[in-house]
This record gives sequence, structure tokens and C-alpha cells, in this order.
Amino acid sequence: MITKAAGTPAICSSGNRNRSIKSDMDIVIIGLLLGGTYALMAMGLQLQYGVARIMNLANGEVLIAGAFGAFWFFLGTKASPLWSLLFVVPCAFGLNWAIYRVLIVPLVRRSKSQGKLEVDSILATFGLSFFFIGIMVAAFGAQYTDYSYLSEPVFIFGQRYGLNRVVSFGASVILCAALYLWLHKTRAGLALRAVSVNPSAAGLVSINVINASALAFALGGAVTAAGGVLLSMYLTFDASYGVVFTLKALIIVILGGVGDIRGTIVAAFVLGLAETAVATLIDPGLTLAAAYVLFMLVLLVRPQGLFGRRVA
Amino acid sequence: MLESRNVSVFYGRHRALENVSASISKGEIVVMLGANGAGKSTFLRAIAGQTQKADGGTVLMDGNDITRRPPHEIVETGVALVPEDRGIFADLTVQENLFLGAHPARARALEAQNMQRVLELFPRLKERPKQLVRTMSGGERQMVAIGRAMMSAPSILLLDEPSLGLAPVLCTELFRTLRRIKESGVGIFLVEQNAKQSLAIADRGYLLDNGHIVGADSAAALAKDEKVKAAYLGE
Amino acid sequence: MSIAEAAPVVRGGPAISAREWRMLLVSVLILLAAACVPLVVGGYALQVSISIVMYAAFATSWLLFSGPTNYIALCTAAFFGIGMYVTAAGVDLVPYPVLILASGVAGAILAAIVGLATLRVSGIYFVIFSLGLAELVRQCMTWGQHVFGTMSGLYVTVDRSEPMYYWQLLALTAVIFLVGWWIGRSRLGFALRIIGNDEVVAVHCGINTARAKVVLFIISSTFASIIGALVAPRWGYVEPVVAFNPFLSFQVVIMALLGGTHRLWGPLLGVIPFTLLWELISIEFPDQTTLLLGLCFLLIVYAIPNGFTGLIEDVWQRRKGGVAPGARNA
Amino acid sequence: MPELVASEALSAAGLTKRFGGLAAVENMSFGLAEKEVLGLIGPNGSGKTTVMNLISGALKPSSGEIKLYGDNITGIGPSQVATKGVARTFQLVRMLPAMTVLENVAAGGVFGHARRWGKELEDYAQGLLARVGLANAGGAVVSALTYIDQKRVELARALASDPKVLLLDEWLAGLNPTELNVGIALIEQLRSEGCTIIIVEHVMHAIRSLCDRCIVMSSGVKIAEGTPAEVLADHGVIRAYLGDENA
Amino acid sequence: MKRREFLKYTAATAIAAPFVRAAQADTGVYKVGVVGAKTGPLAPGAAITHFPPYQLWAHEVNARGGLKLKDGQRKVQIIEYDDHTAPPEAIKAVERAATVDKCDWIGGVYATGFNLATAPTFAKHGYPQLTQACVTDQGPSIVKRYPGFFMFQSSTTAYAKGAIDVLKKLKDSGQIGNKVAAVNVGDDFGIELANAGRPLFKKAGFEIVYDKSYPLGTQDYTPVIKAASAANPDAFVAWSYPPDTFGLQAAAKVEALKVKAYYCAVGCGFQAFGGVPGSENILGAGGVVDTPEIRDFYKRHKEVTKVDADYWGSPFYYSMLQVLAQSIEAVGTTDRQAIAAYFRNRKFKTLVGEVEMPGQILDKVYTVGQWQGGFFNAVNGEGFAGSNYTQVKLKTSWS
Repeated sequence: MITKAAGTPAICSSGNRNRSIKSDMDIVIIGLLLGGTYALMAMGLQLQYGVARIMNLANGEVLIAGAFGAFWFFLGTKASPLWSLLFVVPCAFGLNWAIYRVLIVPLVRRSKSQGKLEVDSILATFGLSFFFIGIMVAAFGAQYTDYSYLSEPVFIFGQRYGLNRVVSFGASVILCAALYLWLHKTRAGLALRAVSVNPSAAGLVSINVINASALAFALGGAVTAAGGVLLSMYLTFDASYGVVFTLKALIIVILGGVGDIRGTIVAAFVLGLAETAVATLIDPGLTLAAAYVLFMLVLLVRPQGLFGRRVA
Repeated sequence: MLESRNVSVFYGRHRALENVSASISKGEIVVMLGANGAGKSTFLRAIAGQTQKADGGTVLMDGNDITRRPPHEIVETGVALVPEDRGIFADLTVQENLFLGAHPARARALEAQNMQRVLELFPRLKERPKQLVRTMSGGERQMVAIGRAMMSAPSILLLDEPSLGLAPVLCTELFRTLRRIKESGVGIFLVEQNAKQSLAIADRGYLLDNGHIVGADSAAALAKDEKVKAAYLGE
Repeated sequence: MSIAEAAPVVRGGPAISAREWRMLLVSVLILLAAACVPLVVGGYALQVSISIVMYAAFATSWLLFSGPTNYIALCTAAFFGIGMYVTAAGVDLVPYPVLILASGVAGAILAAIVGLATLRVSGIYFVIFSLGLAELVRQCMTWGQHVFGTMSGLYVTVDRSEPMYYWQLLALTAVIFLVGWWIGRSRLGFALRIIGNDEVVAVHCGINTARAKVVLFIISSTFASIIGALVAPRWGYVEPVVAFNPFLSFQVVIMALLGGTHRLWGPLLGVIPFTLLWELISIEFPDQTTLLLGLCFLLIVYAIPNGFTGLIEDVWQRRKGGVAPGARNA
Repeated sequence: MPELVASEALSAAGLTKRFGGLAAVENMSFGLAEKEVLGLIGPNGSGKTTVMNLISGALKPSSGEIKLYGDNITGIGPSQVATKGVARTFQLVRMLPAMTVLENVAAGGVFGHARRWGKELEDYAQGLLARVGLANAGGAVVSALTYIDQKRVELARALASDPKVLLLDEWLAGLNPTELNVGIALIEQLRSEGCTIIIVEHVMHAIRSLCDRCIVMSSGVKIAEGTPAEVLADHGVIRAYLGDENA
Repeated sequence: MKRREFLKYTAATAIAAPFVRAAQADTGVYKVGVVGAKTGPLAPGAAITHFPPYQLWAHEVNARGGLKLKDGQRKVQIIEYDDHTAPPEAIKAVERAATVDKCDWIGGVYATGFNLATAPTFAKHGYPQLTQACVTDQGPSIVKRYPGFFMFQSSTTAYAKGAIDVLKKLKDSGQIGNKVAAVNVGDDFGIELANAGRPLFKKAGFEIVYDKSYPLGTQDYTPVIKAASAANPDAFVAWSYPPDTFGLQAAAKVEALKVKAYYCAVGCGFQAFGGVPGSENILGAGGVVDTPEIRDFYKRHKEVTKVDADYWGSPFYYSMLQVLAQSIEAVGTTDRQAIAAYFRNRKFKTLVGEVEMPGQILDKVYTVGQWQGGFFNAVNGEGFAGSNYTQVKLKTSWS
């Protein structure tokens, strides 16, 4: 059993020899589609961590909750799970608003430094994530859920791709663009960015920092849950699977740089492309390891992330 | 008119301010002098509702009690603070900083008008609206900070050591600008180390020592006062 | 370890004061009392006791690094898993005691590499990286198992009685305490207190802060790996999913924080009540453990922000008629 | 590049530091003789503090080199520089808040140029405290100290490593006139004891009374050098520093 | 109550509570401890395969009045413990079941590693360890080490061999070619199956044209499927786990992977998998022979536990409990050693037919099943002499 199957390496390399422009294009498209998925996972956390400055470890559970919402809607109505966005998003917004007001504000008030707040919020939201898992296990059971909606091929450059992934990529692009425009072109968005950049000065220009942070946190939660709805169309999930998403989102947010939504988008796509390239060109077994190595390299070369601000 | 009556602030058991009463009206410059750690910054922060709330006394703006209001509400009453660290948004552009200044509801209607006024005061800001404030020099940042405060259409401007870290040549320019702002009808409450130049443009002044007001008089009289000369003018 | 005591001496130095001798004596007595536990209890109570000493060792070794540096390390599971794997891989080849050492060495090497690479980055980045470390090691491990065609799970067959596990872990805990005490008295400890106060001042005082942190990280991680080696035979079978379980990392942190990170013995105060509480929940509400555990986490964060040691010190201060609450942190 | 003189304690040659495209310090060269007190003056943003940070190792120069008694210390990092014998104070006083006054001072004497430990360290730190006028404050908590006393502690901490060169970065800033006199007297005392010091200051009369020699910087370059009296009389200096109306 | 007193009281209760419970011994019931993951990575599998059979069994035994012992009937009481997918917790849970709750029986825990980790604890307290959720090639040596260990399961190799035999038959009859693409999840059972499979593929005359692993928790299987597809295999074999079993199927469906045989391992037997469009004619680990009794079992399972039983573990789990019940009633007491001695060498009639455990390892399992018309039919097995397996169909369509 210890002996290695002879001939395996040679066979594998033959696949690589046949690489062509077409298959390189393939990597790019698969990578982009995956990047769209990652952007959906990470965008909400960016708002919560970048603006509201709360490292929310229960973020993945909110995503799973959104996915369950879509699943149950689909099961009950047989209509497109995308319609469930209409109630999942407002619910998630309200829930996260409440979490911020009830659980986070006391931490913000009592902590004397950003570092202490970070530690407190990591632990509190970790506890919260357990709480959510407990509730979801009780409500939905612990089994795997998978309903493969729109699991049919679409053709791009003659290659087949999952329609659900393409749809969610489209939604992700729209969401990213909308968030970017909102943050950069509206007064409310500017106010959120101001809080992100310098919360203590935001009060000086009549921004209610607590409210603005609550808004960002709630918005982040809503975006995350929306991501959950979209991802549920093609990912298998269960009540305690959220931590996988949280970890991925954390890596993307930090890779891109805290407080800059462009960074998150770029990092999501870089990661998607890198993972796909590694999976296709080197070995699928190393995809997740590659993600961490990439993360480590960026930290070494540019600790503040691709788009991040240098901390003084 | 902005008025503090018997304002006290404690840090734990340490008394930073005790029974400080001071006032300022529109169109005048009032300077508060005091050594390091006398409590000058604490006083401004207490008035503006920043972190340290007043533990005793009242703060009135045009007769309304604003003592325990949060900072974002105090701005709406027409009191704008430029703290010692400037309170600007270093990672946003000049233009965005100024727009943010006009975030208070009271200032939104006047945004265009105020913008014009600020750019007239600081022509240098007009040249580079898209520059990130982080990349600017100390003097330019101070302009952004004061400009940002002016955008909120304040009646009273609170400035915490605006000359700190500025070279003498920039200091002179700054005080000239402050005089012009005053002439436009805004009251300026100035906390300063630079006694000589601030007394030169001020109408009145207070002396703060160890959390207490130990003197109050017209600027001209203070400038001649022997005690002031010894303690703050180094003569 | 970082609360000021207004004594006009530089803490540390070669001479051991009378107070320290007394502390040492008390510690030895407590240790001896703890060593008698397996002679008195057995079965389930012994299992709980083993849990307590294991987590005491984990939390105290975690504190060695995270206490003075304020870096929240979430990589206990990574080093623990390494220790287990080294033991499992070599159990049929070399004597078990050698493996315990080898586990420590393997952990130290990994810690050195990781530490040199990441301890330059600050706070939150380190937290996330450390959290990802267990995952990274696990991925590399499983991929290696595929490539080299070995089995995924490894059997560890060393005969040890339950009391033996207890004594081994207790002895290790004692060693960790000794090391912690020694660090506190050494130049390294003094350097760490300075770093904890102000890192900029520290470098300009000539302290190689990166090296100090790496050394500490290595010491702390080595112990976590050794715990892995000590516990591996008890599990009997080692596989990646359970050896690198990230929950362990969080559990250790929450226990240490519950106890308080200002004192070397702080984690002990957290480990004992938390383990008992955990058992209570598991027994009374086996179906809702996750939910209730989440609530306990929240409760600890909100109700006991400075841990039990913080609570005790506040009470102590108040009794001494001193400082108003909260002023301590000002 | 100027030749190094044997007695030179510190020398900088062609020192340049760029942040992005902006040159904060450009091609600075200067020497510092043993037991000399050198003043570094100039308007804000002229690069004085950058020079201090380059010497103390807090910043790495883009080019140029710094030597300490002929030993190249360019870019070796702040802790190494401290070990080689350069000690500094900070523009805004930095205390170790959770440590006693004595420990604050001792912190400077364990890891730097001179390394002491145990009883020897304690005695030495106590001696330094006495030297800066805080003989009885050793057990106090630093937060209880006044501003000037905190400055004294910081000075004692810098001295604890027996530095070959002492860097004082606006050490007098923020003191009121009475305190200022105390501060100047303290540095005067160090000078008479034969310390080698570089001072960055805005307080002109301190510069006049303390410095053997002055370097004036403006926009990152050296614009004048000489005795305080000479440079302060220089027209160019006055224009750059005090503004046209004073010229 | 003053705060300090309150704290004292709380602390005392917390410390004493575990031991207080021990004192309350119930005599009228037969307590069965069931330890498994309710949270963590293994929870989804346990929620389908591990806990429900016990619930169904207890429900049915109690419906007929309980277990018939010499001193009267005893109702079965199930006590479930969550091990959080962590071995130390599993060890403690078993210990708790044995010493605190004083269970009359403790079921084998969930997953191979956990059974091994808890084996010494079972042995120490004299509890036989009858387990279904333990698949390994090390069975004989484990049994030798722990005489109370009974595997109601077969070896890893049996499953790999079963799958490869099915493919070999297809190849030998000329229905498919000899090229096979094999992927596996980089974890535990997946790696073991892959390692067991490689030499077997060679022996069966297959050429492995693609052989890679992918990590647990991969989010996109498109690259894996596309790369496998590029190697033009005739058959695709995934030694997979539930989340990736689903993910690979979805990716294969989109890619319309052109293989005539598609196999995936764990999770293929979940009812949920059969419900996914495109699962028709997919091969997987497990399967059962379609009988009215089995159909009735699935119906009862759903009614009682609200969970769909799977087509691999569930029927065997239930059969294992039938064996247990028959043994207990035959012995007539709660003497665990006697019960174990009883089922050690006897044949039992169960849901899956007549079974026994020679060498303490089950003599028969269904190794390969295929989804056909909403039922996961057994197409291969081991030890079922003369069983009429369903004919294997080729995978012709993904819709």
C-alpha cells in the first residue's frame, strides 16, 4: 500500500503537454467565475471589517443562513431561488443591524483601543457563530443540502460552463459595481468611507459613527446573505460549513487590503485565478495550500494588502 | 454665542479641568493660553463632545444646552472643531474632505457657496482637488483641516494648536488667514502655545493653569501683563 | 505579567527573593496535590482531570507568547497536529520518548519558519495567518499523503494507562510554568515587558524585538507540539481533520482569556471552570452544546472582559481602598 | 565625499532619503567630533527628524552612509544601532506606562551599548535618576510624573546604555519657559561631562547657548553650517526659516 | 443573595453536577449511549447515518413493549452525545456514558478514527464496541488488539475492489474501454480508497489516464472535471466525500462528461443525491437490493426520524441493532459480555438478510450501487452468495 502507483506521473504530464490557447482561456474563465463566487463571499466582510471595524467570524454562518433561506424557498415554491433575495436580504439586514446595536456597540463603547476591540469582537463573533450553528442545526438539521439549481451548461468560446456559476458571476459583478458606485458617488457612501478612514474625525463632520457603522455592518450582512442565496445554487452546504466561507473571506479581505472595496474585488479574482491555475496546471490537491501561500507572500511583501493603507 | 459654565473633566481620579467658564461670540477671536498639560485640549474636546464628556457644568450654544450631546449633533449647532491631530481623512482626496465638511444638514444647502469661500481662502487647495491628503505637507493639511471645518458653515470655530508643527513662515500666513475668517463673521476660539502671534490677532484671552482659569482679559492687556510675558512669551 | 507593581526594584535579576521562594514552595505543594488526583479518582472524573491538565498546558504555553506580545495566536492546532503526526509517523521506528523530543523539535522548526516570516506583520494579520496555518499544514499533509501513497490515518500504539497520561501532562504543565517563571526573570522577560509597553522604545533600547518574539513563539509552539506527542497514543488514530481541528485553537484562547492574560497562573483559573462548565453542558444538554457553548463565549466576553484574574485584582484593589474601577487601564 | 577624520564620532556622507518620489533628505554630509554638541535646525518639513531617524536606524537611507567611529552603521536597523552606541529621545515623550520610573530607566541599560543586569543595573539606573534630578522617584508610576519629569526619565533611559552619541529630538519642545531653563541646564551639564550630542530644536536660545556648531536644513538639503551665531546671522537662513518679513 | 454567595453556590453546583447525575440510576429502562458528531465536519454524515437508526430502532422496540429480559420488559432509552468531531470529546463522552450515565450499552461511535480513539475506553469499562461506521483494512489487527471490537462493516479494499470489478465486467464485455480517470478527496477514506484502487485498476487491465487528489472544501470542481475530461477516459471514478460527491456531479453534468461509467464513493447513497438531476445511472459506494421490506424500512425511517435513510449505512446500521436486540433478548440480562459472546458466533436474520461476524467482522456488504429510477440498487457486493444484483446500466445522459 505504501508503494506508489507506477506510471501515474507520466500519465499526468501528458495532459499538460496538450495545453493550448483554448485551455488557457479555460483557466481564465473558470478562474473568473470562481473569483465572482469569492467576491460574493468576501464583499460583506469587507464592509463589516473595513468600515465598521468588526472582524465578524459569524459572517460565514450568515451566508449559510442565506443559503438555507434560498433552499427552503425553492423547496416550498419550486420558483427560482433568486426570488428569495427579496426576503433574505431585508431579513439579514435587520438581523445584522440588531447584532451591531445589541452586541457590538457595548464592545465598541468599552474598548480603549482598536486592538482590544479586535480581540473582543473576534471572540464575541466566534461565540455568535456557534450560537447560529446551534440554531441552524436545530432548525434545518445537520445534513448536507444541495439542490443544484440551473445546473446546466452555457457555452462561452465553445466551452461549457455552469449556468448557475455564470448567473452568480453576473450578480456578483452587478453587486460589486453597485457597491463601488454607491460608496464613491453618493454622500452616504462618502460618509461610510470617512468612518472607515478616520472614525474619530467622522464625528467632527456630523456623522453619527455608531449609526454609520451599524449601517455598514448590516449592509455587509445583507450582502453576505445575498451571496449565500447565489452560492446555494451550486455549492453543497450544511449548518456547520460556514467557517470555510469565513476563512476564505478573511483571506480575501486581508489580501485585498482592509477598507478598500476595490482591493477585495481584485483579491477575489486573483485568488480565483490562482487557485484555478494551480488546480489545472500543477495539482488540484494543492489549491487550498496555494491560497494560503499566496496569502503569506502578500503579507510578507505588502503587509497592508494589495490596496490597503499603510498603517502608521 | 458659545459658553461654558463651570465645566469640569476627570480622568479617573485625576482632575483635568475644574470649573472652567469661558465664552466666545461670533466675529471675535478668543485665545486660551496655557502650558503643556494645563487642560487646553481637554477643554476643547469637552465642548465639542469628543471622547471626554464634561463631568460637571454646562455648555450652551446660543442658549441651548449641548453639554451631553454627541459630537455629530454639536456640529449641527454650528460649532466646528479642528483637533490637534487635524481630524482630516488622510486617505481621501482634498475634494472629498471638503465635501465631508458639508455633511452636516445645516451646511448642505450652502455647500457650493462655502466651497467657493474655502477655495478663496486657500487657493492652493483649488489647484489639486484630487490629491490624497496623506501625500500633502503639514501646512497644506492644516488648510484642508480648517477648510473642512469651514465647510460646515460654523458660527464658532474651535482650533487646537493650529500652528503646531508649522514653520514660522507658515505660521504667519495661518494667523493672517484666521483674521480673514473672523472678518467673515465667524467666532474663533484658539488654543495656542504661540502666545505672541495669537495674542496679536485675538480680541480676548484666557489663561489656563493646571485645569483652572487663572486670568482673563483683553488680548492687548494680556500681551502687556508681566506674568504672561514671563510664562508664555519667554521674555 | 505586565501589571506594574510600585516596587522600587527592577524585577528579575539573579537573586531569588523570599517572596519568590514562598511562591515556589506553594506551587510545589499544589503540584504534589494535583499529582495525587489519579490515586483518588478514576473513570469519568479522571477523564475530566486529564482534560483539565491538557488544557492547562495548552493555555499556559499559549500565554507564554500571546500574553506579553498581545498577538492572539490561533495556531495551537497546527503545532498540536504536527506533534501528533511526528509521533504517529515514527511510533514503529523509534522509542516513544525520542518521539516526544522529535515532536518538540519539529514544532520548533515550523515555529521558527513561520515566526520569522510573519511576526513582522502586526496584530490582525498575524491572527488571520495563524488561523490559516493549521489549515495550510493540514492541506500540505494530506497532499503529501496522496503523493507518497501512505495511508491517511496513522495508528499510534503505545501502551499508557490513563493516570500516566495525566501525570505526563501535569509534568509538562509544571515545566511550562517553570519556563514561564524563568522567562519572567530573565532579560528576555524584561525585554518583552518593554515591548509590551512600547515597541518603538524597545527597538531604540537595543532590543531585537523580532528575535525576542520569534524565540517566544518557538518556545510556546514547542510545548503545543509536545502536548500533541503526549496525547497521540491516547487517541490511537491520527487523521488530518481531527489533528488540525481549528476549534482547539479557539478553545485554548477563550480559556486563557477567561482566566486572564496578565498572570502566568491566569489560564489555570480559566481552564478549570471552563472545562467543568463544558462538561456540565455536555451532560445536561448534549443536543444543544454548540448553541450553549456560543452563549458561554458571549457571556465570558461581555461579563468577564479582563478574565478572572482581572476580576480578582479589581476586588483586591477595591478592598485596599484604592483606585476607582477602570482607572487601572487608563 | 569628505574624508573621515580620526576623532570623528559620527559622520554622514551623501545621506539621501526618498519617500516615493519626494526627497526628504538630499545628499547630506556632515561630521560630528567627539564631545561636540551639534545643533540641527530648520523649518518644518526640512528633514531634520528624518536625519535623526536615519542615524538612529528607524529609517533606512535610500543612499549614502553613516559611520560611528569609522564603523559603518548604515541601514543596520534601530536595535543594532542602539547596540553600537547611539541612544535617542523622542519628539513626543515616550514612556513605558506599565513600568516604574526605575524600570523605565533600567530598560535603556540592558540591551544597548552597555549591558548591565541585576544589582549592577539597578544601582546604575538609580545613579542616573539622581543625575537627572529624580533620585527619590524610582518607585513611582510614570503616569504620576509631570511632563518635565517624564522628559528627565527619558533622558536617563537614553543615558543608561552609556551611548557614544546621544540624539535629542526636540527634547525641549512643549516645556514652559521655567521648565525650559531646567532642561537647558540639564543638557548643559551633559555637555560639560563630555557627552557627544546631536540636538534638533526649534528653541533658538537653547541652540545658541548649547551648541558648538549648527547645521541648517531647508527642504532636505543643508543650506548653512557654522557656529550658532554665524548661521543665525545668515540671510538665507533667516529667509528660509523665519519668513521674508524678518529678513 | 449576595454576589459572592451566588458565585460560591454556582461553582459548587457546577462541580457537583456530573456526579449527582451518577447517583440517579434508572432500573426500568435499557439505556443506550450514542456518541457522534452533531456539529463539525462529520455532523452532516452522522445526522443521516448514525443517529437516526438508533432512534428508529428504539422507537420500534419500545412500540412492542421494550426489550424482553428475564426480569421483565425494558424500554430502550437513547442518550445522545455530541463529540463535536473531536476525539478527546468522543473519549470523554464514552467515559461519561459508562461511568456517569451508567448506560447498559454504548453504541460504536461515528467514523473510523473515532472508533479507534475510543476503543481503549470501551475496553477499559468492559463495553463491547459494536460499530458500523468503521471502514478500514486494519480490521483483523484491531480486533486482535481489542477483543471487544466488532465491525459490522467490511474493509476499504472491499469497496475499491467492488467498484473496480463492476468496471472490469463492463470492460470485458466490451461496453467500455480501458481508460479510467480517478480522482480522490485528500482526506482519510478518500486517500485509502485511492491507494487501494491503484493496483487493483492495473490488475484489472485498466489504464489510469488521470490520477489526482483535491482538498476537502474545494469550492469549484470544474478544473478537476475538465482536466479529467481532457484525458478522454471511458470511466470516471471519484473516491469522494459527500460535499465533493455533489460538487463533482454538478461539474460533470455541466461539462456533460463523456464517460460511460461514473462512480463516486461516499454520499452517493444519500437520498438527496438521488434527487439531484443527472444522478441517474451513477455508481457509488453502498446500494441495497430492492425488496418490499427495504422499501418499508425507508418509509418507516422517514416517518419516525424525519430524515431520509441513506442507501449504504442505514440498512446495515439497522440490521446491526436487530442483531443487538436479538442477542440481548436471547441472553435475557444486561450482561454485556454475555451479549457479546452471543452475537460473536451466531447467524442472525436481519433486514439485509442472514448475517454473521466471523472474526468479529461482518461477512457481507453491498459494495456498489447504482441510481436507477430513484432507487439505489445494489449492483455488486461481497459475501452475498447467489444474490441477484441489478444489471449495471451505462451512463448515457446527464439530463
